[in-house]
Amino acid sequence: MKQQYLTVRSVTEIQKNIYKMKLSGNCTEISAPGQFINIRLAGFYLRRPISIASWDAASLTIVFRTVGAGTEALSRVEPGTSLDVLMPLGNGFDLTKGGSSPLLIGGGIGLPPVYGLARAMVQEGMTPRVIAGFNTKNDVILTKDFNFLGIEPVITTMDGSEGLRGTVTDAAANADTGYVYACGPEPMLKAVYDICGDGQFSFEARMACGFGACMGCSCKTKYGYKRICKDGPVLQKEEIIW
Amino acid sequence: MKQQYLTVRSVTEIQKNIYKMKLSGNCTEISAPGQFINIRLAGFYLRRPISIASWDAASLTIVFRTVGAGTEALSRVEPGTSLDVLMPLGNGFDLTKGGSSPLLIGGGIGLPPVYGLARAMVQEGMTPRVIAGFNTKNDVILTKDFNFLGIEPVITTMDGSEGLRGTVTDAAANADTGYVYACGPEPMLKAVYDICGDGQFSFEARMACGFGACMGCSCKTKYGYKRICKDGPVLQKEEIIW
Amino acid sequence: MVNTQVHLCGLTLDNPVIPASGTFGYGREFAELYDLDILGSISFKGTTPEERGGNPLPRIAECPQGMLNSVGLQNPGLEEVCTRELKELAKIYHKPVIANISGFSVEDYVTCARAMDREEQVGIIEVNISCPNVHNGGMAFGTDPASAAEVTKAVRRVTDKPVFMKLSPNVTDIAEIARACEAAGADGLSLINTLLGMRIDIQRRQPVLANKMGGYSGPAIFPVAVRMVYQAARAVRIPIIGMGGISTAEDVIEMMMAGATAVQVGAANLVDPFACPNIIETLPTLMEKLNIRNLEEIIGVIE
Amino acid sequence: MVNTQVHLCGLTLDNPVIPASGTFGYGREFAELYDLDILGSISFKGTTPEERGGNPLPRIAECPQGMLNSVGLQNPGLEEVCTRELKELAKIYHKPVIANISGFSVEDYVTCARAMDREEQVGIIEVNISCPNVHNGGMAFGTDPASAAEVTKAVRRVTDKPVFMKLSPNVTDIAEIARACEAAGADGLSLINTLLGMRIDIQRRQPVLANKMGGYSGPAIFPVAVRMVYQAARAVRIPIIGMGGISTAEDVIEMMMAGATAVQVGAANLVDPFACPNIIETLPTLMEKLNIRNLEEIIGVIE
Ligand SMILES: Cc1cc2nc3c(=O)[nH]c(=O)nc-3n(C[C@H](O)[C@H](O)[C@H](O)COP(=O)(O)OP(=O)(O)OC[C@H]3O[C@@H](n4cnc5c(N)ncnc54)[C@H](O)[C@@H]3O)c2cc1C
Ligand SMILES: Cc1cc2nc3c(=O)[nH]c(=O)nc-3n(C[C@H](O)[C@H](O)[C@H](O)COP(=O)(O)OP(=O)(O)OC[C@H]3O[C@@H](n4cnc5c(N)ncnc54)[C@H](O)[C@@H]3O)c2cc1C
Ligand SMILES: Cc1cc2nc3c(=O)[nH]c(=O)nc-3n(C[C@H](O)[C@H](O)[C@H](O)COP(=O)(O)O)c2cc1C
Ligand SMILES: Cc1cc2nc3c(=O)[nH]c(=O)nc-3n(C[C@H](O)[C@H](O)[C@H](O)COP(=O)(O)O)c2cc1C
Ligand code: FES
Ligand code: FES
Repeated sequence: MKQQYLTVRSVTEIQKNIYKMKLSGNCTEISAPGQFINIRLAGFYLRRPISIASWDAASLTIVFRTVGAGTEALSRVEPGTSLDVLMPLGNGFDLTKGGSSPLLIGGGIGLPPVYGLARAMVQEGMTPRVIAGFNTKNDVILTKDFNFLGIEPVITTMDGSEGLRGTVTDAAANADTGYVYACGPEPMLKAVYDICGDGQFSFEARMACGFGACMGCSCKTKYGYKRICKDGPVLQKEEIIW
Repeated sequence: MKQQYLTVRSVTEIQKNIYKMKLSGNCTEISAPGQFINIRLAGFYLRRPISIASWDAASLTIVFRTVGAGTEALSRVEPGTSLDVLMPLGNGFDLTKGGSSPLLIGGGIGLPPVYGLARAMVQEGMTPRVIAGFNTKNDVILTKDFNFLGIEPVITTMDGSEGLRGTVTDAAANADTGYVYACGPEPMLKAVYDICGDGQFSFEARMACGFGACMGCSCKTKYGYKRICKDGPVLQKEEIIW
Repeated sequence: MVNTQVHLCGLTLDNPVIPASGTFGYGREFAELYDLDILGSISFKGTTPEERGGNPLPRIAECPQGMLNSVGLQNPGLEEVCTRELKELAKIYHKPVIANISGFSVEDYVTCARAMDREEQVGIIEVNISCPNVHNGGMAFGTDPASAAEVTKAVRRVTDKPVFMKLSPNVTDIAEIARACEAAGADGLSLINTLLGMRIDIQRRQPVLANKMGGYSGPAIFPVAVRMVYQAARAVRIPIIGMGGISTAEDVIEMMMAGATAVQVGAANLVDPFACPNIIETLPTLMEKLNIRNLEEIIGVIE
Repeated sequence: MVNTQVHLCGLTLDNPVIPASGTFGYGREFAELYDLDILGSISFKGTTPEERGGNPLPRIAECPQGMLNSVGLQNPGLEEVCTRELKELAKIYHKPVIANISGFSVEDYVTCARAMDREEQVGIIEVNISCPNVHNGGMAFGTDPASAAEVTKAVRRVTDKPVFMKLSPNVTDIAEIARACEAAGADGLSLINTLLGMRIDIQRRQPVLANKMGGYSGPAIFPVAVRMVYQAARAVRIPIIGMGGISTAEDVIEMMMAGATAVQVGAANLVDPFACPNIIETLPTLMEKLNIRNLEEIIGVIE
């Protein structure tokens, strides 16, 4: 983990209240999809944790939804601005455990790290399958990005306004759910947990430090207490206690 | 008094740690030299009070010294920035009381409102005399501005590095001190008070509101309590209690 | 259409937003800026029996997201307040006001309460017990349940108007003080007053305030205020006017959810004279966003 | 050349800057970023006799210029701390450390103090008395002079190391608690712990923290901390470690002028992991600017 400055290159509203931000700077320490960065914003005491959606050696992309004053402010940052970030944080996904064609499930704003995971897998020659769940068609994001990787995500919406109607687990009913990678709201994670054989789950928690110092995000697992920020955000199915 | 936005047009360092800032916006409410504005700065809870050095209907100039984090931040504000200000504040000087050729005395960063006063007097056809006192030649400011008004200020420095050596009251010893307008550090004001017949004195105080609501700046005068921000900053000699 | 009305001991306020005592004078400076009648009420500057000049300058120190003041209850004294200030206030504000009274002995409070009882426009008497009791070693009335109760009882006896005891946050157990005031007959509570704080000018090696210590107010104290309002609300059945660091409509909602029936806005008026009108204007939109129809329905919803 | 050394009960610290308990773990995360040996000392995470999982999530809430935490003293328990954590700490830090201990009964404190007394690297035992006393209705030890004194005496009896009592700011009279600890044999005081606060999620109509209330730390509490350190320093003769909202070298100077011999930096480490090294690096320049030759000369200069 380092404290460093990233320069904002672009900010695009890709859906109502959802923004894609490209940042440049040294990204060579990022070691796995699912890791995140913790961003300092003027006027806010705590940093804001946001997942890395994709990256290369000199840049990274984040995708975030404006839910409060911090993400609002982030969406209004001008290109050219330097952002103080701590990165990379967290363990990220382990690509090696799910075979060559694992199932990836993302829900809502949990999709960006799933995209990063799919991208890394494709780079490794794997052929991930993707289910992407949303509330309604106005929430659907990153479809083209997946297509660009050669992946046709199965899209589900709760109201059926795009793709299949229903939840991601509805969509997974006929799929091979032997090993699943999942990121999304906690009820979704729980539902996926219940139907899959094995897998990895990315969690969120309110954080102070984001790098393991304060125990602000610590939760109980079958293998002892784990800090979501440092020992997670990705937990293995076998260790999770709901 | 209004809350309004002024646009920063330029910021120039006119002496080490002393800045002249030009701002544009509606300045039609300013009614007297010696009034001030109260500036909101991002990251600071209280506004910063700064005297109006000169003004016209659509712009004004302030001159300030960087003494702490607030004035530091002000000196780094980029041209084009909008500043949230309360203005105009305070009573300002009364030009009508000192005859046609009164003595104006300014000390250090107290000189800018004295310049504004001189300018207003010249506009009224008066011929003010000016004594400007500083610690050393590297503090001397606004000489050219006075010259531009047709005034040759008598400059004094404590170390004699420019103009006369000594205090403003040393310089005033042979002058007509029947009526004096003064602005500067409190010890200077007191010294001027002691040698002059009558006059007006501009004071400073730590302020919260700057517009008379909190009693944060209230001091005792011979005519009852006065708020430096609203009933001042200019007090008449006769009412001052040291 | 949402309803921002709240009820406070028989008074109906159009909205819960009240400028806090000491940060609004007698409204004059603000009346030049906006129509005061939009306000739920006004708590005017603390009155003492005699005129007070207050503490020496400097009286103001800046803090992170807040300020210290050591104004020291400067006010023109009871008579002048009643004969002049309240007459002027009646011209610019046309609803019941809150008379904030202070004192350094029980008699001081009684004197002020008696006079305020006769003032028609006064709807509530708010008794600031953060003041030092000169008959009790200078310990503030509000830091001792027995003293707080004594003042409450004495004031309660001399007025028919609702009596709100304004509590000091500088205590170990706010619930205990709240209960003592309720038991002694208070009709409501106002809290919090300022937190005791201090700043030092490291260049001059002296406290910034001539008085050394002062009262801390502004957004920085908001989490403490929310906690204390919550604790007090759960300890008593009388209504609470919540304050401490409120500067947005969101803060108003949060304070009411913690248990406040109405709120006061203090320091925010000083750095942004339009703080109250802005809050009042934003409140309905925010209520719609949060699915609140009647503002009163959220009072104390937090268990 | 300026001298940043300070002396604390026989220990000489190279500088007064100490990461505060609970905000630095056992130093591991920070050792990846900088050489810990630049630090004056380290106060490690509060230890209880048994392992504690802490409170349910969420445990963190944001505040204006600060944060609430309700971590709830999560720690691996005394045995694991001594057999593992302190061994690891010794590898990355080579000066005396401060053992912060907590408990819910006097015996808990005694158990921890006994064990820490045997740890060679422990230079000071810091006794966190902000914890609820389960044998006294859950009232925090630190809010009652008699309980504070009782813990002090009990701990004092079982160790030869300097004992610093870490005081809670949630009290009416900090000087009274400070005096009680001194009289009971404390070698020094640490203050302040966090201010009790609360935030509400107005969308969900629930407290942000699962535990409802939490401890407020960060710059927002600095003026309260300065005030309390000042009051405590004037009430006792034993040295004080001052903390609460410190994040710059200026804050260190201000806290020392108020009466602190050394300082701790808490929340600042969390939002800026380089907070301590930055302060330590800036301190000499600032001292020169302020004409301070020996840092110790400013301790408590404010009258
Ligand atoms: C590891 C991790 C990765 C994340 N990745 C993304 C992402 O890629 N895209 C995205 O849109 N969001 C992501 N989030 C959630 C994001 O951090 C929050 O939406 C954001 O912090 C909200 O800040 P705010 O100021 O807008 O909201 P506010 O509610 O005003 O924030 C108040 C406080 O609560 C915290 N908070 C609020 N919601 C959350 C949350 N869901 N999780 C953690 N802290 C929260 C904030 O950080 C802040 O401290 C991630 C969270 C975590 C923990
Ligand atoms: C009516 C009036 C007119 C002024 N006009 C000018 C001017 O034209 N040019 C100029 O350079 N300065 C002027 N000052 C002083 C100026 O306000 C302060 O230098 C400035 O507020 C310092 O802010 P800071 O953040 O840099 O310093 P800090 O010391 O960090 O400020 C901390 C707090 O103290 C207050 N403060 C510090 N010094 C003073 C002071 N001397 N007077 C009032 N408050 C102070 C600040 O406003 C702030 O609230 C004037 C002050 C007043 C009251
Ligand atoms: C300058 C100033 C003067 C105050 N004077 C009084 C007063 O006379 N009586 C009183 O009860 N409270 C007084 N207070 C306290 C406020 O009414 C309020 O309780 C406190 O400031 C907390 O609210 P805030 O954070 O919104 O300012 C004063 C506060 C300030 C800042
Ligand atoms: C996340 C967190 C955990 C803490 N844990 C402890 C602890 O275990 N023991 C203790 O005495 N104080 C603990 N504290 C209090 C700090 O040591 C310190 O007293 C307080 O935070 C004030 O300082 P600050 O404002 O610099 O953070 C904790 C504080 C935080 C923020
Ligand atoms: S947020 Fe501090 S340990 Fe995870
Ligand atoms: S600063 Fe508020 S009355 Fe003058």
